Amino acid sequence: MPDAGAYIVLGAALFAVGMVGFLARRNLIVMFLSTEIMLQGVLVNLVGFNRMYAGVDGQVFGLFVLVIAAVEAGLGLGLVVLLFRRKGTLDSEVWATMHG
Amino acid sequence: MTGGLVYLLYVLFAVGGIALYLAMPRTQGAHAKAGLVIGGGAVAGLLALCAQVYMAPHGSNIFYYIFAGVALLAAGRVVTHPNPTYSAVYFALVVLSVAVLLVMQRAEFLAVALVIIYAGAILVTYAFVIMLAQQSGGGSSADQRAREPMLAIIASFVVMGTIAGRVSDLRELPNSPVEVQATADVMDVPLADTPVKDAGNTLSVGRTMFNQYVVVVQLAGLLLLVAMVGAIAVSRKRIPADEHGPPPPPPGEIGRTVPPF
Amino acid sequence: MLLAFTQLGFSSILALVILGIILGMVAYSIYFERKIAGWVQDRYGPNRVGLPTLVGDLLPEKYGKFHFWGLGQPIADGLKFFLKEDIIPSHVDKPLFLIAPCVSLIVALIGFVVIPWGGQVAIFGQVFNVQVANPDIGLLYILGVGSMGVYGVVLGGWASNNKYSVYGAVRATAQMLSYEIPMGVAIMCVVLTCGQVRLEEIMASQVAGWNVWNLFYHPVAFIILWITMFAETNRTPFDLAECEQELVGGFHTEYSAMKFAMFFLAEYAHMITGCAFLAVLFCGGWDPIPFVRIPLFRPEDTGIIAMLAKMAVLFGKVAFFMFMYMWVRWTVPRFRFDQLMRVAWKGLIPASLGVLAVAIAGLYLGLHRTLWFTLPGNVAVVLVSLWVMSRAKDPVSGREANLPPLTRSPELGVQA
Amino acid sequence: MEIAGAGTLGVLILLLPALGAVAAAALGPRVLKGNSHLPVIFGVGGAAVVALIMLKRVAGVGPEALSTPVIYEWFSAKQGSWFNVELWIDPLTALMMAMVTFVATFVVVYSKEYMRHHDHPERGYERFFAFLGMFVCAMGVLVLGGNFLLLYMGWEAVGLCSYLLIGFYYEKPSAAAAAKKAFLVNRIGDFGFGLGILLIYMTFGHLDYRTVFEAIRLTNAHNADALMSLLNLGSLTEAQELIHTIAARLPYMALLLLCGAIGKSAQFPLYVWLPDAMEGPSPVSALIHAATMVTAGVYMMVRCGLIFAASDTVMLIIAIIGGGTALFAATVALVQTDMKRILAYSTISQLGYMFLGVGVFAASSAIFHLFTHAFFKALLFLGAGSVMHAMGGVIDVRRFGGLKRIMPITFVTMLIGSLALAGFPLFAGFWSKDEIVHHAMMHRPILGIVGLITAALTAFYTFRMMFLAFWGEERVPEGVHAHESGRWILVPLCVLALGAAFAGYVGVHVESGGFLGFLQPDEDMAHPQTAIHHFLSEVTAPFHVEHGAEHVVAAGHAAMGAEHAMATEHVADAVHGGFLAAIAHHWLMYVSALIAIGGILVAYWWYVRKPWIPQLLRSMLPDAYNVLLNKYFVDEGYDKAIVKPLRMGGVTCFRLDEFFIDGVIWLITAIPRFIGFCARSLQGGALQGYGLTMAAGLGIIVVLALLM
Repeated sequence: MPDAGAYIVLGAALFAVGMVGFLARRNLIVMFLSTEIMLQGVLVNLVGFNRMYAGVDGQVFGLFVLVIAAVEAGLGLGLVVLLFRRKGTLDSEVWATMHG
Repeated sequence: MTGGLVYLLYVLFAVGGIALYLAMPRTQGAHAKAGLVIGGGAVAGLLALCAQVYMAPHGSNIFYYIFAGVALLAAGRVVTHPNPTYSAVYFALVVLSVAVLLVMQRAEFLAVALVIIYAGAILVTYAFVIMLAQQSGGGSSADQRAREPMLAIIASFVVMGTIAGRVSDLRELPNSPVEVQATADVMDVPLADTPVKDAGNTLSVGRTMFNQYVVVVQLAGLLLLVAMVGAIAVSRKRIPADEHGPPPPPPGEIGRTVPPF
Repeated sequence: MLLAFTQLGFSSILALVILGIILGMVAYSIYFERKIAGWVQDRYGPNRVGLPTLVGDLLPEKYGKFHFWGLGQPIADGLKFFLKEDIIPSHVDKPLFLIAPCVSLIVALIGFVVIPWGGQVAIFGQVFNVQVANPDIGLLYILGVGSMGVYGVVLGGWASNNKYSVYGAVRATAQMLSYEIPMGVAIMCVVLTCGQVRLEEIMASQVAGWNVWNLFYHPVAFIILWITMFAETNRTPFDLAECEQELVGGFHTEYSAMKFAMFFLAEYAHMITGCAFLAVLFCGGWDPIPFVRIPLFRPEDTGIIAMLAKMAVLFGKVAFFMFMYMWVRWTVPRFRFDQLMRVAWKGLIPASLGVLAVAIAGLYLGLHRTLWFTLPGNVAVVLVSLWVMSRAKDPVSGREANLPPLTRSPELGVQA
Repeated sequence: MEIAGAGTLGVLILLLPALGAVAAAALGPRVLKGNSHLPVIFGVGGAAVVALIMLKRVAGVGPEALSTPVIYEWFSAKQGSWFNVELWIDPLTALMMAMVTFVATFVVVYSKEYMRHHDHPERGYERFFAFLGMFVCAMGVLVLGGNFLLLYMGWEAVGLCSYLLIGFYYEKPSAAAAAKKAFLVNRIGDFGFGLGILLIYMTFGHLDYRTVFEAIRLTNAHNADALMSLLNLGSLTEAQELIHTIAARLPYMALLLLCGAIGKSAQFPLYVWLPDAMEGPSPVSALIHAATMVTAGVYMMVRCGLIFAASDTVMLIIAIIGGGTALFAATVALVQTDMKRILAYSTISQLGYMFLGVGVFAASSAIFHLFTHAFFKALLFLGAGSVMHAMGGVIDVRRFGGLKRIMPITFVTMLIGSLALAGFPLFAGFWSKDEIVHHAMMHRPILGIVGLITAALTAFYTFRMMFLAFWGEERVPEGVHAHESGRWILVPLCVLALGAAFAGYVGVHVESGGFLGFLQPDEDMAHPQTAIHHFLSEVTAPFHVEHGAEHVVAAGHAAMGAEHAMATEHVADAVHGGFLAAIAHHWLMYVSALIAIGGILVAYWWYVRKPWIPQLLRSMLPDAYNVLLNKYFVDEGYDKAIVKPLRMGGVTCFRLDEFFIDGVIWLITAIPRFIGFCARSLQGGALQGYGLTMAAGLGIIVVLALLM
């Protein structure tokens, strides 16, 4: 049976990849997906930690992470669409100025 | 993780970072293949390290390696693929792999919830990628250029590599009660000879959630409600009525009115 | 050797068997689809392709040319799909174009593993579940797999790089998202009533005691789930993703030959799984008659004969629901897209929430398994829905509002 | 003696208009719109009802009525001593408040129609009513306030309202300029006023009337013991020293306070703002710049009678300023052609009468004149507004004429007002003005004669205006459909006309003997018989008892000794003169009646019968005419003497600031700017840039924390 440590290392790696995506990609939707990858890393991590203790608290936390992800999907995509409507592009660079 | 192995972990993270850097989209063509090869090597090394350090006493499970590898490589593709639609497809792969990994950790309920919720969420993402990408007429130049990939990779991998090396040093921790109890091999889990009374995961997750975390559940519901209202408010199209089509006729005027369906 | 024959082995064999049955059913579903269309439209349907080489040619000449009611048609169709040139248009996104039908078919085919096909069976003193897998979360598994069913459509639509295909994909997405909600809520009623998310336990609860199927506890939920099944499988009247009149072929406009066949297969496989699901959830699964205990069909009957009889009953129900699919297809016209959306958001979701409220109230009062509580509750939900609908006088849609206004002509009365 | 429920009544008077104003301001733009007058009418009308109830209660108690309810403790400047929000309710307050709210009510009612063009509310309709309500509240604070702080607050608040309302048509440059002018000129006076209050605080350590007045009384009585306990002084010596200090400082306090009064009541030399203030809407002119706010100076002097009457020099200064202003403004009014400006100069002139009255120790007559003046001057302004309304905004009497048939009710009411202003016998102004002239004759005969001349001029210019506007052939400006105003305008005119006709009778008492003897003003201020003088006798007591001149002398204030002696004689005359006074009084009454009638007749002769006479006079005396028409070039003089040098200084300072100080500051700010220039690249604005910075920072922290 895989030990919790393996999951933690995997979670960290996923999180790192997601973070790179968020920082380095310009497309708003890819940035968005990258944050979701970070959440996946968190989820893996939580489940990994869950194995170390009695109970299923880690999994419950994981469910709440899912709630956050759902919220993020709803609101985030709404905002992406709004931004896209304003500038006609998904490039995050065009939002570098402070005024709309 | 002890001694030199930690440095091996750091080295693997660094190699993964290099692979990611190579695969990042660039205007003068990315070295995606090279990145994939090196990244595959890094992932394999990482998994081998895990096998060496964590799995050895318990014996290994091939599914962990497969799906962890798939998840990592797919995640790498999500952030490096110049086409956002492919990013979304790869992300689906990440989600499914992670779901399998969760199942292996006896978190079936969480795994299925993950698939259901992300199926919905990613579906929307797909739809938007498709609509917006089609509207903007093919690949945007923004997708061809990564933004300071080197700095981003260094920052992220240093952070996560360090934390992973530090936190995953779990050998000293005692074996948990859950682990002792859950002796069934992962292969047995989906099969029907699990005792019915050990309804297990779903039941215990539900119990914990609605006993211990009931307030948090309420808060999560509230959060979802707020997000729904916010999303509707944000994405509502504000078009003056007189610009697009005639205004709706006032009630009582002649017009076809029928019950809603 | 026999000692090694565990549930795993049994499940593997069962999986292969069921897969075979399903694929066969798919093939002949297409035949029956066309046959039923013929009956509905007062024509013959496929009746030419007999079984010429195997049977037909062996018959004496005096019987004339016997076509076996066209039963060879599916085989001929299949051969045609295999032998046609497999065209990949130059403008498509090749990888995704190839993956899409596979995704579609795979997702459609993996759904059946959690369906309990025939209770339990004892072979050589060992008791097995007649079920490929019995995970903790069987019902949720079906939901999850079902929700992924649209991936193939979306990928195919996008990869085709064709406006019609994209419209089909986008429609499919919106439709899927909308109909997942009433579907989930209707299923929640069953879960609350049975207190289980394992399908086999849900089955067991239906055949226990008075043999009351969930259909009788929650008729409205059953109807809602049934309707959403139509939508989930993109069948008429919900086939907006592929409607020929508007979108040529929708998401599969650019597909041909085997890849098109895979979409086709996937659709029917999905339908079969959905029907089995419906039968298990609401209609007692392998239990032939409600309220009555029949020998051979009791949970404790674990003989191989009993298993086969139970499976036959379940497949009979599946066939009935399949027939319903086809009947509806050739009877009910397609929705317009805004109507489709309104059916989900203003019709099914409120109604399903109402039924869920009834189920919750029953659970709270301890009356969730009593007909005299849940049935009037369902009736009340229907009445309230009807009353609300009769009060609502909205114009049909935003599109309707954009049509030129009706004018009144003194001679002719109201005229468009 | 205490007045029942005084605190409640006072607070109601303050709150009702304020609430109305707030309602008009808050709900006006969105909810009430064309009905914005409603809350203010109800608020001010309610305040008027409450004020009348208060007047009745005060009158029931009698002249000694005095309540000083403390509403709440306001703030503390030093340990144990609080400035309270307190009221001071006595006959003077009650009378003033009743008059203010009564007139204000009818002005607000009048404005309902006046502030509309063709029955559509003007722009800023709700603003106008909100300001009016605010003004009534501010005036209430001024009059009801029980200490100098509240007095000052109300003083400034009415100034603010006046500013806002003069500048009501702020798109018009002249209105904006007039508003600024009014505000600035008032600032000059208020500066002195504020200094006066500070001096009072410095001297007494308190600002509430009760303590201050009591301290002055004790000073006059040389009661060091009581003063010590009153002011919580350390020792008797200190108290005695304080008595000297107070006695020495009282004239300066009076002079400083006088500055404020001059500014607010538009006396020479600070009168210049009032004629320009006619840029505001007519109801504003009627209410603020005729009836109420401008009389605040007079009210304040009477209220602080103990301070003012302590020094005869100050009283002389007041009398000279008053008499001089009265004559001066009357002469200017002779040649003006703008109806509202004529009335404005007339107001200045009448305010001069009031100052004269105060200056000749006839404070209660001054208040009496204030009272009657409020009615007839408000009436005249409202009438002028009605004419202006009908003439489409034209107010120049040369451009219309013969209106008496077109606007009969306006004409009749204005005629009543004019008769009252001119001092025609039996009308309100006659009684009050006559008393002032009488007292001036008694004390300063020269000023009395000035008063008589002014009375003649007043009668003349008032009826010059009336004859030009209402007699002669019917003429209206082109394109104007002249018409009588509506009910909302005419009802207030009629009510005020009643006041203008009969308000004077509160100051006369019925006495047998002699022609007109049965209607006789009080001449004996120490023991008044008539309603108003009896009512005010306690308040104005400092002016006509032996007002402590000897004590002042005894206190060693030698500089004013000679004056005191003289004043004492006059006071003695006034108090004990009996027979002589009576003769003088009757004689004067006939004379002033004749003068008024004579002035009216001359005006009739010149402007109706022989219009060539004024033309001839103008051509014969062009210089005199020009001087009068240009108001003695006072504004120009101010401009040359004050404004230009100030502006020069301002320009110099500005240049200095711009080139020298700004340069230094620029050099100093160059340092952070340079740092910002260097650090600017960190702030690219892109979200990911910040994210990257954060991640890098996190990386450094993690490496430091976990590996080091």
